[in-house]
Amino acid sequence: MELNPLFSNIFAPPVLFFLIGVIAVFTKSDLEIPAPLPKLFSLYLLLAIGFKGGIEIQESGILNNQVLLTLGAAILMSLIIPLIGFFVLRIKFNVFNSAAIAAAYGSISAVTFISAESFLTSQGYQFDGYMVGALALMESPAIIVGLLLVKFAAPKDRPNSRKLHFRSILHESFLNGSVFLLLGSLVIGFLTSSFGTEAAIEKMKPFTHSLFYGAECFFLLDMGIVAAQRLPSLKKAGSFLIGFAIFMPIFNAFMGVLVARFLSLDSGNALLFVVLCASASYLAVPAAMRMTVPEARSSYYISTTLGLTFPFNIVLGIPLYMSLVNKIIP
Amino acid sequence: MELNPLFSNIFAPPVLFFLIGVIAVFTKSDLEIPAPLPKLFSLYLLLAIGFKGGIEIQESGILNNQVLLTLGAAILMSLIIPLIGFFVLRIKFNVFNSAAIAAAYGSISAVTFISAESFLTSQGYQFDGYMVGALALMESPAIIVGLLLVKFAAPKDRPNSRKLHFRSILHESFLNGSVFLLLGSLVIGFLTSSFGTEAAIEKMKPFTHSLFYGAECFFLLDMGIVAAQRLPSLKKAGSFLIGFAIFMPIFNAFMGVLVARFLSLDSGNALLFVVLCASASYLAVPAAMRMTVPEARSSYYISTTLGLTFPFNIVLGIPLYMSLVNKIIP
Amino acid sequence: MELNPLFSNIFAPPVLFFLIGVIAVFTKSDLEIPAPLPKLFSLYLLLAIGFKGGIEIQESGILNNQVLLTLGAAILMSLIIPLIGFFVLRIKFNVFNSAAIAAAYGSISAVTFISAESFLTSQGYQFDGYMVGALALMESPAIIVGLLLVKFAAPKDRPNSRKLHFRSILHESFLNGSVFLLLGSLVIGFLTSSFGTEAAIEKMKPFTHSLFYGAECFFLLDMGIVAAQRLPSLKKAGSFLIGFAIFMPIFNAFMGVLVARFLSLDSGNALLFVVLCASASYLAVPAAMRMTVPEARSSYYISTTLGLTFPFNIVLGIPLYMSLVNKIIP
Amino acid sequence: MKRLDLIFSERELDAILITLEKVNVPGYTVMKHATGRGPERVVTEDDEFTGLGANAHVIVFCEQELIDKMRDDIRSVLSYYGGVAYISEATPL
Amino acid sequence: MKRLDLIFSERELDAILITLEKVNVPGYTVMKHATGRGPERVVTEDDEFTGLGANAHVIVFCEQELIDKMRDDIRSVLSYYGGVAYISEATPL
Amino acid sequence: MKRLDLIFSERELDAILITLEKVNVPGYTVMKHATGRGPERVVTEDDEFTGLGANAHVIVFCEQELIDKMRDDIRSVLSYYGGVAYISEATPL
Ligand SMILES: Nc1ncnc2c1ncn2[C@@H]1O[C@H](COP(=O)(O)O)[C@@H](O)[C@H]1O
Ligand SMILES: Nc1ncnc2c1ncn2[C@@H]1O[C@H](COP(=O)(O)O)[C@@H](O)[C@H]1O
Ligand SMILES: Nc1ncnc2c1ncn2[C@@H]1O[C@H](COP(=O)(O)O)[C@@H](O)[C@H]1O
Ligand code: NA
Ligand code: NA
Ligand code: NA
Repeated sequence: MELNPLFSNIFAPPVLFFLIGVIAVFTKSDLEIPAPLPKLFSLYLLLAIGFKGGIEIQESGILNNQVLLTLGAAILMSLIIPLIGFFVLRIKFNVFNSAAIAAAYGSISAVTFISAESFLTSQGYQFDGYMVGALALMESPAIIVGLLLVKFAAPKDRPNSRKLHFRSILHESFLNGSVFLLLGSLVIGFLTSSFGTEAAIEKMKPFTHSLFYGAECFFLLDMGIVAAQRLPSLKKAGSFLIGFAIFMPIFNAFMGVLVARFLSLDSGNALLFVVLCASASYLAVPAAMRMTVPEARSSYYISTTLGLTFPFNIVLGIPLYMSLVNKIIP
Repeated sequence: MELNPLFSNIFAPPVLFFLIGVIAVFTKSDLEIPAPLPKLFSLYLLLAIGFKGGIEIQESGILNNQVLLTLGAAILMSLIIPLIGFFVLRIKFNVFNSAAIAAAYGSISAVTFISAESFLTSQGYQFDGYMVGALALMESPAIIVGLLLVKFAAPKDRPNSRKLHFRSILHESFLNGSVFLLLGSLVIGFLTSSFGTEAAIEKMKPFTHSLFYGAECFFLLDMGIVAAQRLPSLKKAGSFLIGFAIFMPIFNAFMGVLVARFLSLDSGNALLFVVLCASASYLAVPAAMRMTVPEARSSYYISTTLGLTFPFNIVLGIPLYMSLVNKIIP
Repeated sequence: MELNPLFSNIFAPPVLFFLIGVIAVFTKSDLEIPAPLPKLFSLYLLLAIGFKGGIEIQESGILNNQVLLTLGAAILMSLIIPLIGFFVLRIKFNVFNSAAIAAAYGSISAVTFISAESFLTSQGYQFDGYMVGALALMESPAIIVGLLLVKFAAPKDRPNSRKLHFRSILHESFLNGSVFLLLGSLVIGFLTSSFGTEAAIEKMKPFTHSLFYGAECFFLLDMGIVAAQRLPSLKKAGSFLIGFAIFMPIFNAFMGVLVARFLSLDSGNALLFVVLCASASYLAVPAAMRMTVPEARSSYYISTTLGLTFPFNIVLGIPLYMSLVNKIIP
Repeated sequence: MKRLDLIFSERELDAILITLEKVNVPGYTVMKHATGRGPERVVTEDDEFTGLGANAHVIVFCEQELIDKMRDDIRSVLSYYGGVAYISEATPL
Repeated sequence: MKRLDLIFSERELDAILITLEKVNVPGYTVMKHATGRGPERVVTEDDEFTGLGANAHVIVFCEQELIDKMRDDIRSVLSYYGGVAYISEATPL
Repeated sequence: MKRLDLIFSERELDAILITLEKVNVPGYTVMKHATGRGPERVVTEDDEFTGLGANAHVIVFCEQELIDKMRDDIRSVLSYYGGVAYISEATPL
């Protein structure tokens, strides 16, 4: 049956599993995926996406102008988005909260990226492996911008112990567990593909390739539960933040699609680029912020990214951005 | 080598893994599968069986008289069995214990069902996907009957807070985590198969289909450990309950096979129907009963279903019921 | 690209994942694989390796002189190695510590064995399934020797309750969870292959065979983290123990290769035999020793085997032993 | 200040937390996955498998006055479902 | 009433529980996966990987008299294998 | 002897352990995965998903004198990051 993309996105298994996770919470079912099982799937997805991306980057040959330009643009976007977000958020929030929330929106959500890939595949679009490189490169800069904003804009009476040193800013940005695993697996995929045997890659595939889609579904079931649990605290956070959690991604997507057009990306890669801009981090950034900016309320940046932006992107955003891409990319 | 069914059932990997789990406990080996790993496998099996069942139901077309009759008969059995069980159990037990144990036997065990499917496949029998629908439909009614029995037969001096409201009875029956996941996955399989892409189903298969048998083995290893750990407390519970845990399933199987004959099910589906009648719940029902009927001793209903009925069905029951089916179904 | 074995071993995914685990610890990344996820992978690997080995033993037919001789030699090595180790260690350590460390080196590391198999496959060597039998048989005898050494060489004033009975020595040796699971799965593989259906084995393969390499990588990532965390306490343990952790495996490998030559094993099996001799246990033996010889410092035997010998074997040892095998085996 | 230790089945956790919130305790700490045995000699295990749930151990540091206010509510939960509650002295650091 | 806190390696849990049952304590609570360091400066981690096991924290609310009865047995386990045991006052709610 | 109970976010565990080691406590026990709520009404959950981390409950049996030595250090961590610390009496078994 032919369906329009939005409709067909909602009937994709990952989205359906996400939705039954949400429904489980709303109907007060006691369905739960106990810790650390979700961690197993999130580690697995990072490992697999990195490994696959590394192989594809190696196979496609990285030293290509468009690739380098795209990666550069990706980094740039992850620096600019938090700055814009920060000034918007300062209308209502103090420096700490504004910086922390803004950083989350500058960074990315790997699961949203994965969902976009699945969407593209189901719609028959092509996309390139090097976009995983963009994914990996966009995680850290936003954290750096967030911490620098705190460093320079925060009131000068923070306790001494809390002075942020550049060293620790870099540490938080690049050595966060999920950033590290994604980058590490990317490098491993690249090295295996360069120096390893073909047989080794083939033997990895049942784990990293065949299982991927099912594991994605299982993980999204949990994400549905977690996201729905966050909604009440988002209501408490007020309508400004709720609006921000919807309109900031759309605004970022819009910027993203213009940049993608400027870079002459084809539709598949353009959508991935847009999704990277529009998605927000609920893993690396919150962990870094909670550690280095304890003054920010974690419920603000968690509930916006996880409770609203993530579901919005997964269910409605991706097909919406696709139609945007189709409008603007010739 | 050609073996008789009983013998060949014992040499199937799932049963062998179950048995080494049992042996591990009896020999006091410290083999253990720490929480929440068993939960991972039990969630996975429910998800996979639901998803597969949903696809098969959609593919076979559900609006068929025999299918509807079978599903109706399944629900009926799950209402009648606990009533019979209740009157038998009242000989020795109070209302609370009788109702809780009886409810468990009216409901079903998904793993016993899965084992029966594996058995049928290995013996070369056909069976239909809609039987998973029967599985899903038989979980809840027995819980309702159990709670209604408590509501109407229990002494009138239960604390006020414990008055059972129909709302909470329905909640316990249909929103228990494992019931919800099975039903949800069934619906997802159905929707994916109806409106999704063929590719999506293909991409799920390595997870939901290929991995299934191995995961079943791993889970049965743990079930063997858990079942064997329950045996001592069953001994304490006395010989009446031990007899009940063996003869009630056989009696239910007998009723089941007569109904199956009346429905003119073919051998494969008949066995599954019989196994649904003969198996007892150790997941959804105990959780519901512990919550709503704390007066019942949980060790009674857990140790009978898990410590005796489950192993009996897995190892001896299934081939026994098969020969019963072969005798009675023409 | 053709590489020399050492180089190509380092670019195999399992070794690369091990190395990024190590790097994660050294760079203080907060990457961690929370308990009990590593246990899931270690149980899985034991189950899969046992099951596969059991099938291969059955298929190749075990009643063969060379097979029996090899298995006998394996057991012999696991008795001799701890004796030699004990006398070396007594130079610096008391009876308890010496016995416990020596036992670990007499026993084996299943993951090192698996890595050697992967190495052989990638290098195009053949090897036989019955070597898994040797693996299984070498786990227990070293524990027995270790406990006997304590029983007879320890000061006579151990508290009475601590008298070691032969019964409990045997219990610790053969019923340790990981020994039990490996042996049990081996038996199951053997029985399934003998009496079960071909279909059953085929249905197990996606789980036990296809997934194996990926799961190995995931587990080695964790092993890298765990091993690197052990290094600091190894430094505290002093240079004698550090030297022992490197030279004892090499010495054992040397003995192993001579025995392999004497048994006329071909190169693939010879390497596996050598690796069994050279590897040290960080699972079964430590658990048994901590229970029965609490006087030994667990940090000694854990940090040597896990922090040094294991990484050494995985990264450098296996290709080194391969070139030794190629020199000495005609 | 007092320290109140409550140990009871995880399934009653929500009910107990509501009781605590009703009297506005300054805070509480919950530790799940506790196992144990009570006077009726029933051993509660951390048997997630069957979903029966283990025990929760809740610690509340608060004034005696608050404890008096919630005594009846807590007792009524614990007497029906089982569990123990003990008070001891505690001084803030 | 007294509160007895026992902290020791999980491996000795069975031995300790037998000791408790011998004097017929009214109940006990066990929390596993505790980590820590003792006077010999050995840090016990929750290192399930190697199967060495973490610590268990056992709480017993009972009369002083029972504590006196089991003192020697508990001490003999703890002195050989390590671990600590402390008593404090506790009043039932 | 005293018993010191510290409850705070797992993320500050290293800082607190360093403080304890500085005054050379005879030992300590750590229980992770605790959840709870503090006076600012923020509920800490065991939300490993986002990596924010749950609370740790640290128990130290030691002399009053050691507690006095570490009071300032501990207070400075807890006042900035949140958490509670209470002292009670304890007698070795
Ligand atoms: N005397 C006791 N000391 C410590 N914990 C207890 C005691 N009595 C009961 N408990 C705990 O409270 C739980 C519930 O007890 P019960 O009231 O028997 O259901 C038990 O599983 C124990 O964890
Ligand atoms: N002073 C103390 N305060 C709190 N816990 C302790 C103390 N001493 C020892 N422990 C606990 O008891 C365990 C065993 O100690 P040990 O006797 O050194 O083996 C340690 O790992 C700690 O968890
Ligand atoms: N009055 C209290 N009683 C018990 N635990 C508390 C109390 N206040 C705070 N806590 C614990 O300390 C943690 C940190 O509190 P906070 O200072 O609000 O960040 C909370 O999550 C609770 O686990
Ligand atoms: Na973004
Ligand atoms: Na039934
Ligand atoms: Na060895």
